[in-house]
Amino acid sequence: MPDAPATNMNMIEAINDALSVAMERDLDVTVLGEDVGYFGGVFRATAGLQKTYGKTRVFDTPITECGIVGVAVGMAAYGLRPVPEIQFADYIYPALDQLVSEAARLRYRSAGEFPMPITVRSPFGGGIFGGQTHSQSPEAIFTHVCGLKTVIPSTPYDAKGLLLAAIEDNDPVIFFEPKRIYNGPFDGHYDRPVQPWAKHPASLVPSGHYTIPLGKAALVREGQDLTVLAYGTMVHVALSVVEELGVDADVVDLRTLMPLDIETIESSVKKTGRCLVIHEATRTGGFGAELSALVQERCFYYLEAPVERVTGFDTPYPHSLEWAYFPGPIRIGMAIEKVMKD
Amino acid sequence: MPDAPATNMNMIEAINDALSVAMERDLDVTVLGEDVGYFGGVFRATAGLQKTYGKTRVFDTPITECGIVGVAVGMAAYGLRPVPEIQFADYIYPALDQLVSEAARLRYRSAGEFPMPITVRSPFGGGIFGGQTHSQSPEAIFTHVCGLKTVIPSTPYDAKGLLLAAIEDNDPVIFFEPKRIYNGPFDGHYDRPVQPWAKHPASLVPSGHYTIPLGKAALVREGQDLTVLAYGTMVHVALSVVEELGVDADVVDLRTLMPLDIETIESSVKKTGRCLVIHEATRTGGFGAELSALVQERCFYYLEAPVERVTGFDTPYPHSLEWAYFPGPIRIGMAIEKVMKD
Amino acid sequence: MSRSNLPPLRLHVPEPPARPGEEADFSHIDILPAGVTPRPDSAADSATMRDLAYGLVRVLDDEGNAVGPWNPRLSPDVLRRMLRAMALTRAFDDRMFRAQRQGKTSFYMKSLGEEAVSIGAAFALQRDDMCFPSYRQQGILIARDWDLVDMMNQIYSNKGDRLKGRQLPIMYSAKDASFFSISGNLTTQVPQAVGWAMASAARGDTRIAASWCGEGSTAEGDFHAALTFATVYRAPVVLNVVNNQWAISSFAGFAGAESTTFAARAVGYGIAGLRIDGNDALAVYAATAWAAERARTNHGPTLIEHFTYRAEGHSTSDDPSAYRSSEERSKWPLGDPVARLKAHLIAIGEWDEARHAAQDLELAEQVKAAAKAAEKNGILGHGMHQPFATMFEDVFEDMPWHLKEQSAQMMSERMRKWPKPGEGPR
Amino acid sequence: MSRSNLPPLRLHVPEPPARPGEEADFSHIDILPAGVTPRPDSAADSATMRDLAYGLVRVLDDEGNAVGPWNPRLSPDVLRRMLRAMALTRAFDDRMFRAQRQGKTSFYMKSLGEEAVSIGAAFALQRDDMCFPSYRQQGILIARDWDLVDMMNQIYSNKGDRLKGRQLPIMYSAKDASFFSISGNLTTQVPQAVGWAMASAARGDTRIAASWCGEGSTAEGDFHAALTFATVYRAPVVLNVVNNQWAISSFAGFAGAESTTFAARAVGYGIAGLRIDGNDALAVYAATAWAAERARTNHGPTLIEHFTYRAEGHSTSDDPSAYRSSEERSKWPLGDPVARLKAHLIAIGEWDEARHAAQDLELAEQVKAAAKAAEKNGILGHGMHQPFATMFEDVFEDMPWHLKEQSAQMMSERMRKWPKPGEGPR
Ligand SMILES: Cc1ncc(C[n+]2csc(CCOP(=O)(O)OP(=O)(O)O)c2C)c(N)n1
Ligand SMILES: Cc1ncc(C[n+]2csc(CCOP(=O)(O)OP(=O)(O)O)c2C)c(N)n1
Ligand SMILES: [Mg+2]
Ligand SMILES: [Mg+2]
Repeated sequence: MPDAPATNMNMIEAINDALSVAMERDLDVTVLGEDVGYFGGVFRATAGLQKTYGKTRVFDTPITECGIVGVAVGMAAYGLRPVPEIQFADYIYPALDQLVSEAARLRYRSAGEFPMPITVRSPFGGGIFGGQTHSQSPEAIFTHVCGLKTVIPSTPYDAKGLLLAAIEDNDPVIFFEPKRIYNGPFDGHYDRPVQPWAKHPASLVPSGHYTIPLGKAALVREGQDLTVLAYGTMVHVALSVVEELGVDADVVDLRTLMPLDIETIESSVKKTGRCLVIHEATRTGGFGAELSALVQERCFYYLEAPVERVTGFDTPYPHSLEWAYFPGPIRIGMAIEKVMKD
Repeated sequence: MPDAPATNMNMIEAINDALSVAMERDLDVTVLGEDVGYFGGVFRATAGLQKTYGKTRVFDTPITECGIVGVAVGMAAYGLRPVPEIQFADYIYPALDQLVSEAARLRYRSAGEFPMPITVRSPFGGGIFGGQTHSQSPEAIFTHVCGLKTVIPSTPYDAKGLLLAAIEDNDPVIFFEPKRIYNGPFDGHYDRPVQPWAKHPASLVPSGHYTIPLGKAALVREGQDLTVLAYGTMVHVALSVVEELGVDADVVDLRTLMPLDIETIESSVKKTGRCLVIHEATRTGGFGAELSALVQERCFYYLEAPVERVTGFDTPYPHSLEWAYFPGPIRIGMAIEKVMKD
Repeated sequence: MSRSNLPPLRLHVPEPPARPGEEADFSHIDILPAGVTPRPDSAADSATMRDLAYGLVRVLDDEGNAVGPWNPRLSPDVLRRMLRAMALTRAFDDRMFRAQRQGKTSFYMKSLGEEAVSIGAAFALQRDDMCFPSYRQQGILIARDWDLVDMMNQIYSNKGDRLKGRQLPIMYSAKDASFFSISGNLTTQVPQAVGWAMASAARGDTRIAASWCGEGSTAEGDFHAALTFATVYRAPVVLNVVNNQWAISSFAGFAGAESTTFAARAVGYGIAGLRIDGNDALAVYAATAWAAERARTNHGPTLIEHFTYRAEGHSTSDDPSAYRSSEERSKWPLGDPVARLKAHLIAIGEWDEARHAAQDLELAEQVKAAAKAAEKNGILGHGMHQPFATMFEDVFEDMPWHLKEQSAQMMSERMRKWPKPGEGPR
Repeated sequence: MSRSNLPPLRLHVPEPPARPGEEADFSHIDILPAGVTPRPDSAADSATMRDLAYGLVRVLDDEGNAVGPWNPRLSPDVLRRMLRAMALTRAFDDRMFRAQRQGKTSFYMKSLGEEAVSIGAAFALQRDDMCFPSYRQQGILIARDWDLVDMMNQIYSNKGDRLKGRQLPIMYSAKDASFFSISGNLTTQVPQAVGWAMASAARGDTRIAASWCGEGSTAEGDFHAALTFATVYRAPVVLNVVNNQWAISSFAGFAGAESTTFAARAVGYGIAGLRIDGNDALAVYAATAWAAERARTNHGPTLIEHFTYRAEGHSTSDDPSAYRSSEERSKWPLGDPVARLKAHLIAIGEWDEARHAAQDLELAEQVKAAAKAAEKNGILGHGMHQPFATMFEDVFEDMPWHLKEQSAQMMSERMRKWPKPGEGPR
């Protein structure tokens, strides 16, 4: 952590600060999206940026995700470093062709003539009673697409450092922000009072510029008996369950899903011999499948139990049954029991 | 196999026949897509249908995949049973929102008021020097989406029976047709002469109506030492490599990826203790990851070696290096050696 | 052309007439008087009526008279039913908005100021014409006499919710009212309406389709796909664009309103386009009836731009005072749709203030009674939801093994949380 | 309105003028004479020039004279350079088409009959104006004197291919010619061009952008997104729609041509729309110059519909005789662009048949020599490709571990296939 003075921030503030630092340092950084300009975004992540950096660097756009990303690709071809926002990850699908066939492919198909330094920010995940179209976690669609990086922060400190690294990266990055923890970490106990970020050490965010390298996980808790792989909101839920159950576990916050920090994963699982993978996204074909496959491919002879997955169910995110859907402490607890059994 | 008279067909003919049988039996079955009408499709899969069933049941459409699927959703809401074609799977992305947020969700979000009996046909996969935009295998994007079924045939016989089952199914089905084997099975040896379908037993296609149930795999070869899971083109490559190497393997043609025939997979792996998963799609987050995860979750204590994946590489499908990219006999052979080692 | 002589390029960025703290200003909007915009035959070639896209169909003038060629000459009885439906919609919105503020549900969206748009249309369409609404056409359900309790059950996601608590509040689905399941994803319904209309025409049916989306939403690709399919096959469909001047915080200029009208989009595809006073229930009725006749007589689609104003916030999740002048609402030059229809009925001697006040009271009571009935089925987050196991229904027609396993997992989690028999929700 | 009195709905399905075996018929196309369509000031308000979308800008008349307000009055020298570029494009197409037929590559797409569209535009734009082409604007590269051998290396996916053999033939990328990487996915380039133009304007640059797509492709949502962004921000961009009457087997009616023009799409967004004779190089030049001036002086975007005819099959993968009358090409009322420019140069006494014939020979030789040079670098499928390891480059700027592992895997497969040192391609 750099020596700059630090202040307590929630995740939105940290993201806003990262954007401001990036725009301050590099004239090419350009923000665009629905309601991001004058209003500062429906979650306020871009608040104040237009006022500071002007209307030709922070664009309110028409409501077309296809257009937002298509225009960002054109801006990147010009030489800018666009940071489009997709208002909710659930609304990223109309942009998929521009992301998959264009942003992700252009460096390759032009053999380097047109790199695409684009960072697509989007709030994702559930736990806010958003119903099926404000709660989705579509990261596995993007991790399957070669040429895209996928980054998911879990704290204000990480959010700022990772977002700055993503913006400075010369490849397209999907930056999913776990909206459930914008205002405070969430331990999965929806019926207990919400904690604000201020009480969490990782809400201390240095001012100015710093980056957290993409592709590096964080070992947020060390143990001997179990490796828990998680990202975003689920890092906090995992940590709390591990503490509650008193399991001596490594908890790995992946931070970047692509490229993945395979070294951290491998060395942890080889140490513990047991692995639990957690995500909120639907189970089948989720990123947990890839993690499970990789772990058993690379640590098979060290495993003492099957790699377990704890995930959202393979249904849309239901409005009233949100907490029955959410992979909370009970589901994780049952999985830990299972993976620790023999 | 029914008692109806059978003729030798290639896969295109079998698909065409299935469409014709479906349209003949059910006035609601409606075909639409780019160039599918007068011309009969760029691969001729819909040849003759417009002439027989008329211009208001077989539609040439504007070039908008979003519109094609959106209109199909509306037609299904009316009560029709639309069978849209997406000309190449590489061009399905503009339709993704209508597929994911609409077709896949409507039964659920309307609590059954608006079921979506839509079958989206699309040629997929490489091996025809189509370059990166005529070769993709995006099935894993769809298998991750709850509410969609995904079906991939590997023979003319299966193609007809599965397509009829898909059209009769009351849920949306993504029906990916491995275009490399439209005209003949392919053993992966690109430098040997191509075999026509006529010499293959599964090219004998009964006339009239029959279905192959969705969700049921086919054990296309029986053995004791290894389970190979494959679908589409890779079934033929797998079979040929297994024969060449003389491995005593079960080869499972999954046929339907969602819902998956987990029983067949489980009982085979529990018998053999070894498992190889093959697909042409890019590796990371491919459907092979889900298969690998499921197998180790359910058969962990039977496994004698890690589940191996043989896949396309995590790059776009390159034009000139097509055969270096394709998961062909050498790659599969090396994986078999590895999985059989100890 | 020597480039060094050229000035640097500049980017134009749209700017709304007024931001918070500034004086509301609609002087740039040219409001044509009622009665002046001509009414062509509904079978006329679209190429002969491009001007309509730049006109403004208005029937009710400032004195409450119904004037001009678009006057639908409705009976007082129909007028009163329309007024009642509009007032009921407003009363419903009012109560449900407050219910959200009281924590009884997660979300609500009002249609305040836009009631004429959906109710005028619903009266002009046949009840079995299929509607593909966006989230602000609750008025259609109300005009079609849909059960308020059913709507409220959906808003509360309670155990009476036919949609099994799955959808965000106000995302109704009512097949029996020919009202399609509302999507959270903007504008997907527009090509769907076209597809439904194509199917109806292909079958030789007589039912047509209609869709609604906001002016902001017209930017989505689905809108374009819909118009393209509609013009190619001359689908019997009425495509409504509700131009209420605002998306969330973005004014209509960010959807292209600075350069032309939204009705002009129709011109681009060679289909009929009408621009109408969306706060005038009679104009909405007349335009919809015209478009419906055009569709039903196989003369193709119509796009109607309803020029109106979103008098409230976008939803319960936003505060409009953060991005627009709070004066705007009162300065909106086309007035309030309920007040205008009421004034017309009074002007023709078929209504009076006392009856109106009595009706308002009655409707508030009706809504209150419905809310009480709905609350008996539960409010959000208090356990009176549909049974847990319903979560896994309707993903597919038949439940595959993996959903059965997941359902069992969920039930075992429930058992952990509420181990005693009879304890906890089911 | 009693519905039982109504006839059943019918669906209109577009029908091209002629199918195989039928007589070609373009009588429904109203061809305006050269010189009649007016030329407004390039700074004029788009609302004052909607008629242009239904006109037809033509400069060259049937006698080879350049007439009317759009005559760009080019010097004979420029005219000859344009003619040469068009003829060279044709010669290039001819040879590469045959190369595909000879099995030297997998795929080719000609621009026969449409050479004026790209070459007229390329001459009117500055060389550093950024072009976002579709797959049928090879003429731009040729007009910008791009190396033919470089283009052919790409077509052969050989070891000289700068794009490392990754792309299907003709999917060029040439940043140094301000020519964007061509996509296989239709119309994605159109919003990209708008984004590039927005960036240029935001930076106070003087370079503008231009894009091209086919009339069939206008149906894609990206097209709509592009026009919406372009009108909102008045982006300095020229959006070209090449209406060559056919998509693959689908005639322009399936993109909406029966109801209006493609230039009219511009009207829908309130931007300038020109409909021009795409087989008239001077009309293309003039319209592009007008639109470029409009953009460069901050008066916003222009959409140009190039009315032309695709004289060949869609690509080497299709046989047009299966879906259209083979007579069409010869009956196309706007003639052949090379013949027309040639006739003009002859008419003004600056060219003759003998020089033309000599030039054709010379260009054929030039192309032949280039092809020979390119073939030295290899043709598709004969092992003279870029090194295997290049497959894993440029997925990302830096290669992550999983691609390194996969690259090693591929190299070990190569070793299996060609175990002896020096054997096999690298
Ligand atoms: C595809 C998609 N993108 C973004 C959103 C988020 N969103 C919801 S409503 C809205 C504004 C819509 O404005 P408008 O179309 O004018 O409708 P209005 O609310 O004014 O009726 C936005 C951006 C969404 N729901 N779906
Ligand atoms: C998104 C997408 N959908 C479909 C295709 C397949 N396709 C390639 S070219 C073409 C026809 C395009 O016609 P048009 O736009 O008129 O261009 P032209 O070839 O006539 O220049 C189609 C359907 C594609 N490449 N991309
Ligand atoms: Mg609006
Ligand atoms: Mg065309």
